[in-house]
Amino acid sequence: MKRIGVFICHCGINIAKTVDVEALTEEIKKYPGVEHAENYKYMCSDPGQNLVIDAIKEQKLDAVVVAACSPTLHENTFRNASERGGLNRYVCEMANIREHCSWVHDDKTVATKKASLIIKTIVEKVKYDEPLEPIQVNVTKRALVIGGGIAGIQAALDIANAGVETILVEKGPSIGGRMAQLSETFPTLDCSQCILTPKMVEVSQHKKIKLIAYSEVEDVEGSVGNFKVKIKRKAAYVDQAKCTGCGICYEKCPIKVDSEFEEGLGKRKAIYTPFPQAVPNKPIIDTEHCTFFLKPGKCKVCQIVCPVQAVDFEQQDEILEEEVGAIVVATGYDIYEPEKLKEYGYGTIPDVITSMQFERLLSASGPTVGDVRRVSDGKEPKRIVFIQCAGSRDKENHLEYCSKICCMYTAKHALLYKHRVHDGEAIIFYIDVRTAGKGYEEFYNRVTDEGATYIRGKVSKVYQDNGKIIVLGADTLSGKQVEVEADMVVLALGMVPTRNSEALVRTLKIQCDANAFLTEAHPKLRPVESNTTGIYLAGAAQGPKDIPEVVAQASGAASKAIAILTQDEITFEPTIAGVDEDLCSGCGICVGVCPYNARELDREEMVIKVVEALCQGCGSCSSACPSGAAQQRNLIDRQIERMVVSALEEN
Amino acid sequence: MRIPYYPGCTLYTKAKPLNTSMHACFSAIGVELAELPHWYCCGTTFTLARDNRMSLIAPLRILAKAQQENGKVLVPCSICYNTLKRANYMLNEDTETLDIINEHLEESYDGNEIVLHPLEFLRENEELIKSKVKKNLKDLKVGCYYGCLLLRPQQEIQFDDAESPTIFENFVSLIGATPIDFPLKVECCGSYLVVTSPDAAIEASYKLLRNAQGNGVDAVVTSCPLCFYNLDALQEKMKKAHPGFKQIPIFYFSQILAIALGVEEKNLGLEQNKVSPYEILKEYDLL
Amino acid sequence: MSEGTFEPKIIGFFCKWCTSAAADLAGTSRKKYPANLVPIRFFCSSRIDAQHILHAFENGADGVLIGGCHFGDCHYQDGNYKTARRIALLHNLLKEMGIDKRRLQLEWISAAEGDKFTKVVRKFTKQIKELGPMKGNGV
Amino acid sequence: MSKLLIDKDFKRRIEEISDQKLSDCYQCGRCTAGCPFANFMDAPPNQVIRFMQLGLKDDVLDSQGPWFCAACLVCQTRCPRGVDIPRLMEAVRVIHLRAKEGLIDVSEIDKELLLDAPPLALMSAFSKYTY
Repeated sequence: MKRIGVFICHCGINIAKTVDVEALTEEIKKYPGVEHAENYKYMCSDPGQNLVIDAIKEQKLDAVVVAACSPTLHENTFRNASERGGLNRYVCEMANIREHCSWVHDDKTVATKKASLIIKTIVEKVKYDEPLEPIQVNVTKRALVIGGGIAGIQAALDIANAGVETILVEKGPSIGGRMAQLSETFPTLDCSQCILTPKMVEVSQHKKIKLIAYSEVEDVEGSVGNFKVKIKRKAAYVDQAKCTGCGICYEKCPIKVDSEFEEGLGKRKAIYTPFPQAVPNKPIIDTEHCTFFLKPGKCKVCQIVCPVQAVDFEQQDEILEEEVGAIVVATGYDIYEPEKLKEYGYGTIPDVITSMQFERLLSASGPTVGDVRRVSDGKEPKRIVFIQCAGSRDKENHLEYCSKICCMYTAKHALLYKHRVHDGEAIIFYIDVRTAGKGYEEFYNRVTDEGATYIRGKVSKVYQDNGKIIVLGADTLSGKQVEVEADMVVLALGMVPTRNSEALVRTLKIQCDANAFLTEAHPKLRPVESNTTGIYLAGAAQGPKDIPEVVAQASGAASKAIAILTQDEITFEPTIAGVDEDLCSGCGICVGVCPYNARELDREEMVIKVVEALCQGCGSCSSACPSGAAQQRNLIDRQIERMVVSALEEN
Repeated sequence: MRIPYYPGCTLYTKAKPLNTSMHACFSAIGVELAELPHWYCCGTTFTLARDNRMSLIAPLRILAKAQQENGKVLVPCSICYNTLKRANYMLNEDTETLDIINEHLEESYDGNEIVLHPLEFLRENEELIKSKVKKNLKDLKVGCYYGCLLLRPQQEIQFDDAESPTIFENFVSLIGATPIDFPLKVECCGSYLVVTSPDAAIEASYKLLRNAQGNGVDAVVTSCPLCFYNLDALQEKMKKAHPGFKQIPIFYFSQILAIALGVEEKNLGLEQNKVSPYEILKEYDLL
Repeated sequence: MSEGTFEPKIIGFFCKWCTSAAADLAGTSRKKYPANLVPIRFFCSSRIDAQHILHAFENGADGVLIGGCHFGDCHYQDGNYKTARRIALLHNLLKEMGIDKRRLQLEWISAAEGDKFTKVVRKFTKQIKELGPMKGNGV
Repeated sequence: MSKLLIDKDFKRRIEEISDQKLSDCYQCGRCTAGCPFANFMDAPPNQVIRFMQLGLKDDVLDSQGPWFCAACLVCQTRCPRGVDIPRLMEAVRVIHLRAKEGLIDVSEIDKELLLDAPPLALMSAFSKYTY
């Protein structure tokens, strides 16, 4: 039987005014298990704490209950004091007789009785409290960043700059992501590539960053501090070590195909780098179009012209294994499929294009060197209609959510178009113009000042009639239907998470929402953390956002990773849920209940294994477990039962 | 093969050509159209008010009648098709209403009837049709006009994609003609506004015919007697309002199918088409 | 015990993040409410097992109040959904056992809702008083 | 300036007859944009719905929009919020017709048309204009 000491605080008169502290002390002294009880005016003061410390030593106490205020205020204070007295901090508990009692009741008899019940429940709790040690995990001081867009680049640079070795895995042949495709960025109109490419170069030259491009994460095992990662490096058919990036291969390659980077508006070769500033600047072979692979053994021009014999048709996919302590997921976004908006004619009307295609038309490095030209005939469009919310805010047919950036990029499109074509007319159909961001409303004002026409109404249909593009719209403010003849139509499409990223989400055992955006651990307080400790989120993979937000979030995710990766070991609260392997039948119910993937079924032994570093101690599993094998430490079923009984005691 | 057939009122009056050509085509492909005994009006339009169950009675009774026959009923008129199909959908969704109406009727309906448009039937029997085609229509450039009622509401009608349907074009290709897409093929012709606001119907029909012509069609094919009326009979008035307008022949889908199947001219009902179809048919050597 | 002086015994199972914090706030704001309820603090309302609630009734509780975070606010993502389902099931079970289901109540009270906490406790206490003691009403 | 008085009973009636939720509409105007007959209407579809949302009974009942609605369902197909606008338009017609207002006068129909038009045109028109 434990020797329990109870220390009752007057809190000046805050408690003592409505609770008869003396009588309470006398009563608690008589309660089974209580060896020592005393009261003091201010228990949290130094002399008060010393009372606890001295009593622990003198009375040889095994556990301590401090009846005072809310544990949120002073639990740490008294646990520290208990430690100084030589006790384990987890056998010290607080009974809240102030907020939950003296402050909310007037009648002294009633309040005193309730205070005694509250104290008794906590006395029952500490009877079963066990000394616990914080959980400690050794940390592999390396990070993995998945995705080489601006989010991944920023996160990798931040972590590496903190001195932590970082592996950056990019699916495509080059890092840079979507930002590399953009023309200029709102609201400052910085050239996107001009601000991005230096960062790309920094990544490639950073001593602490290992860039693995044209590769995908295949498997992840382990938990925070110690992840084991398998990365598939796809065969590029070019020996990356030998290749100097001279570019003769793709100059000479005879096969031309639509360039993904140019959104189909330009061409690339079958052996290619996606764009001239690619990092790494080493080409890959697209086997779907390369003659050698379509007609085995034919062509080989690239191999013949390569001055360093880097082209290797025999190259195979390769699996790399890495160990890391934390992971940042920055898998980015795609734009919504324009083909799904059949009423807007994308795919059948050549001059109906996507917002991303328009970015390429505006880009100085794009297929038209920055001139706005029609896809159909190369002429300069004199009137462009921009359709906002193309597929967004449409719960019935398309995306329910607002993609947040389209209002601003459309404003930018209109402005850049007006800069390129001075007599051009920019007509923007919108539902609402959302310009929440620093300098954004000002930017929008500038766009309207420079003559863009905003029409408040959602376009119903775009069609061709006798060679003209007709846009059927409405102006809800004047209550009129409007029909606009346009030379070109730009669909402001929303953001969706990068397609086919669900497999990675499953591999990482993190969660995503109904729209496949990654789910953060808490929408307000833990926005850059996943539900799995040690895996952090950055960029548009978590939800639509613009570049500054992406960069901020990436730095946030990086700092979370750094906080773990700069320690030798990390510690966690030990009040987690364990497994009594003798009781566990391996039914696996708790596995599904756990929000943190902290519980795994060992199929060989048919018992649950707990990944202690992942458990957050909610106790869901304890209440779901049919056999009582899953018990939350220091809040086991027996404790709760005893607390309930004592709370109901008559006195 | 024998299939229950619901012609509806219009096919016995103003849209006789649709009825005669339907019978001619189906007998040419060896399918007997078994007209439902003692059928009555479908109610003409599906009621949009949700606090009224009365207008569901007529469609339900027709569905019940069809059910006694075979479980499928062929309905060529777009309005009847739409009314029966939506009523059927609603009765299946809202079984409470179905039960209430059933309680008050002699016949009873269990909700399992399948309402079929001839184009759906033809889609299901492509090989059969192909084997019976006698005349090659291949150079005839046909605009397929769907109108509203075959397509919308998509969830309830499930005929084809409401924005870019292709079933009609596939049918036209099947019988050897050249389908020409035109974007206004799914827009409204003016429907029954022709009665109360004729100008609205004239304008709407004019707009979509002009769109079809702009895409180079020789003729427009449709399935709905009301669309047919608006597109065909209003052309004189379109010309008055838009002097540059050039008239264009309109066909029922069953009429061009009949031509392809080599049906005798007297069974095509062409003489009732307001805009003469003969010139174009002669031009393509189809008569 | 005569009806007029019946003082029910009520157990409050509260999650630490929301309802318990709301009770703290009620205290800080000196909101008065009846003293019949003794609170027991959990990390999450999803830790509360049906057997704990039944155990409370067996041992003389006249009422049990469960408090958790509002939907979407759970500190552990979705623990409160689990609680909601569990209590709904338990309500059916109580009926079978002949226990008035009004004796078990689930409330979402956020850390900012000290006022709501007070009102809920007042109302629940009154309700249990009206229902009378469990003893004699059959368990 | 007139005071805004939201006629909640009227709103409820419209919602009951149509089985639609007026608050679902976020006034994007797409119904008006694609309506083949909006240019014949004194208040286009989105405005009629706006009147309904504000419970402006007189404005709703006075508007000619619902009488030009041919129930072609283009608006319903494209509405991003899933509002079945033709049902709302029908609700307005129904309210009039149940009060025996706006009934069709056969003598005013063009004689030639009366003889010529398919019966379903007349029946549809009648079923919309009679009750």
